[in-house]
Amino acid sequence: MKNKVFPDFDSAVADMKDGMTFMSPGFGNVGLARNLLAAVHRLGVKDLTGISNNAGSLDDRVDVGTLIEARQVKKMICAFTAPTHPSQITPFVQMYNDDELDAELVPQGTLAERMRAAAAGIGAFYTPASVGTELAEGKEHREINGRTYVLEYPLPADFALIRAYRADTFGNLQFRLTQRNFNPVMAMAADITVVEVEDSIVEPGEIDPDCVHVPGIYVDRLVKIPEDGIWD
Amino acid sequence: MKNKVFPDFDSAVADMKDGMTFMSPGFGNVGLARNLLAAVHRLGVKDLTGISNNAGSLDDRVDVGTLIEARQVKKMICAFTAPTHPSQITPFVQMYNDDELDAELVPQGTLAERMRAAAAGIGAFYTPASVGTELAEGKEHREINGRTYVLEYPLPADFALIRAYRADTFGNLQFRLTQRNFNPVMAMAADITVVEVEDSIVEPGEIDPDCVHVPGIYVDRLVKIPEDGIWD
Amino acid sequence: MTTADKPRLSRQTMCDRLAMEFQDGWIVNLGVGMPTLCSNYLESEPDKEIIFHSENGVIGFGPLAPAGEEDRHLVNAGGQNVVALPGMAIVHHADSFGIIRKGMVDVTVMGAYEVSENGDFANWRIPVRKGGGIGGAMDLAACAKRVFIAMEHNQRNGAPRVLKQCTLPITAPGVVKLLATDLGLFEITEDGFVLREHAPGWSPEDIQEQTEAKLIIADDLREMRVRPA
Amino acid sequence: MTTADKPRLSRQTMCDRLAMEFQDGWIVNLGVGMPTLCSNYLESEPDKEIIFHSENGVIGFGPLAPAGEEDRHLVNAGGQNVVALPGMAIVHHADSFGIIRKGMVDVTVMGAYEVSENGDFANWRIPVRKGGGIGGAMDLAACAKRVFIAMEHNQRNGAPRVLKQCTLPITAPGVVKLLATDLGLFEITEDGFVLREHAPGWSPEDIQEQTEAKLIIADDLREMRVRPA
Repeated sequence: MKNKVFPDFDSAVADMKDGMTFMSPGFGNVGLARNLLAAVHRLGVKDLTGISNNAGSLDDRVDVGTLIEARQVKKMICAFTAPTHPSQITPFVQMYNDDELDAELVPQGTLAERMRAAAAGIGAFYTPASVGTELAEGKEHREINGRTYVLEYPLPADFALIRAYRADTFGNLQFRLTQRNFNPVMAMAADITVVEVEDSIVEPGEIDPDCVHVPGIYVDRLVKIPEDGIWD
Repeated sequence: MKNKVFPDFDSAVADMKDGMTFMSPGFGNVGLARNLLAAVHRLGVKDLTGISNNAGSLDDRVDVGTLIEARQVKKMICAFTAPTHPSQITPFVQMYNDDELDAELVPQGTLAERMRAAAAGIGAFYTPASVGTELAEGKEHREINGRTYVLEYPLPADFALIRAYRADTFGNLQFRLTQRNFNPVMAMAADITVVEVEDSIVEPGEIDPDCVHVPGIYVDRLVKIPEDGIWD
Repeated sequence: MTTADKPRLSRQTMCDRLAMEFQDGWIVNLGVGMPTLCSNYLESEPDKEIIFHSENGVIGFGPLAPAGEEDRHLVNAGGQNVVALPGMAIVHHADSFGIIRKGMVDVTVMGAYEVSENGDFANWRIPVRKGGGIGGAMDLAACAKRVFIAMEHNQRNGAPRVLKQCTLPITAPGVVKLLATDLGLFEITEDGFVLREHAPGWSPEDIQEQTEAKLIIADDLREMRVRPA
Repeated sequence: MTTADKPRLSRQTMCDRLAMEFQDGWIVNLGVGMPTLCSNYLESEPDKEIIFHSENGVIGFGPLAPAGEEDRHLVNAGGQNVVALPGMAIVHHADSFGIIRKGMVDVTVMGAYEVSENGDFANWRIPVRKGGGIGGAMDLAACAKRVFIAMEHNQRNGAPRVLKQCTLPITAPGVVKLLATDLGLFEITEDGFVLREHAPGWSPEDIQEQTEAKLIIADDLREMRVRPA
């Protein structure tokens, strides 16, 4: 059967192409696949569309902002297109304000549910979030049982760049605490799911089938983070 | 804080009323809350609407069919309204054929997803299942990205009668293997979720937060199955 | 000897032939009943790793559990106790059908009452009977990458089941890719309904006689294979 | 002394007052920034058990982790390390917003730029700036059982933030139930925008002067409470 364990991050993303769409998880600096993002940075692919909760932070650590600053990203789909504090002028904010990059602002729950729709083969769904606001303008509305909803469409991707705590060689994944965040829905929504693993990649059978967070059938490639890799 | 642990099955369903809707999980005779169904049978409430994968089997064990045979159910929403084998004339089949009971036939995946929509506050969703068949007649169709989907609506319930393997007193639930089946979506979709527990009801903190299948906030009542309860 | 008297293929042979098409690494969903026989064939190709998925949320389970070794919490789509394999994973019912609707199931093998030459099939409702048993068949039929059908070629009274158009309410339109019956192997292509392999002793004309659908005879028509080429 | 010089309530007092409304067993979601101060108050009512939910899928977490005792995998909505409490559970992001959309969050407390007398509020976009930071605010505002707002009563230049109608793009229409500012506590009712409690030394007329919305003065108007009745 196909070997899913890759020797390094670069080989695991080597077939990423210009113009592709990628998903990058993480919330509050936890659960980002920083090593894989660094590999995409080294690969130098361009015109990417990124799907992520935010578009990078101000610190020096590798995140989606690293790819944006290197002008590898043409569009971001995210829940933050302006800084939460006026002082936080990230490369993304600067480039977005200068019209050097496109962005689509999506409420965070709708963002997660659109990925879940892609993961679950749902054609579209109605959500109450954003009704009556600027973000619902131009979208189809429908009243159901006396409540108004807007229609939202699935959000798939070519690649998901995932951080897991533990995996088996078949690709079954486990996450620790809030490291989980967007990782499972992204892993399940994307065409090719690449995972960097913190703790260990074990043999099939070592992970309790009742405690698998993402079944291995969704996972294509695994790389163990080496000691000198990026951990936090 | 509210005590969720009930001393017996009868007290845990005592406020179920005539005309209510209930969900009953189980697949291949695994994961049914037979003790709670027996308590609903003893309670004698009538005009119930049942949501379940099937409408009871031919054996003597307590299941949804027990309530149907006792004429407590006016309608079933399920994935099997005819026997899989012509010989299996259950009480449900007999009564349905005699027009003594109403039924809505729903493809199994649509059944599960309609519950998930109720659990997740989704107003409606589009699925490709049943398109081009009799079961899609009269339903709203939509073409999305070149594929045709039908619109389906959420399926909530007043009560979910759940079987779990393990719980803590706050209501966090764990299931074993395919016992899981419809249990989580039903537990999350219903207004009042009552759980019979096979192994043990432990103190909060004893269940790993990463291995909770249903968070306790969805769970209202817990009953430990006693040694002389119904186990299989 | 009339065609009606000629020997027909066994159910195991029909399922063996379909299982021969499974590729290494495929995710396979076997319907209740005859299709479960497909798993027997795979023992003869141990290098081919197949991942079995069942509607109730189990991915990567093994063969039927030997008597006395059943785990009462682990069953397949038919409710039979199966064995856990290393790497198995469990999801809940809604997530299990998410796998199906995303198109991750490489093949679903089902039984049927009727198959038509355009790839429609019917397996959930007989009109004389009220209601039907749809289970997960509509979700699987609409969303699996391939739908294979294993079915007796004729009804008990001899009437054909392989039709120009289904008479029974269909499960999904135009999805059947491959059909194994007790008379042969049939592929549904853009050109039409192709007879690829025939039961021993059955000529194309014999088979057409039992078939309402218009058969296209494959250029490389051969006897039904029982082992891979 | 002019109203502009009168002392105003502290942010902690504003949040204490809102937290006083939380009921035993409530599921509470606190927005990033000022609203997180609500959790400090709860230490004074240890018998009241509050279940904290955060968008990133953690249910039942505890206070901020003491320095040196952080678990790097456990953060709240603000990305701060928090402590695990017994009974805590983790779900993924899509399931976390399922909890929100089902209406299971009893109250969400958020900051805002503006609140209007009909219960609209704005907290995600300033028009002079391109884009916005919506995060989970629209989902929470549309779906939580109650929306409480904690906000300074005036802009830095003195202009009112409590308006007849929001000037900024809103986060959700008509959802605010309770507003705590540094001038008092306001309830949005079917009758209108009610001043229930005032900062010490501030008369209803003083507060109306700082407010564009038309205030209804509660019959039982009282000084802002700092402890439950």
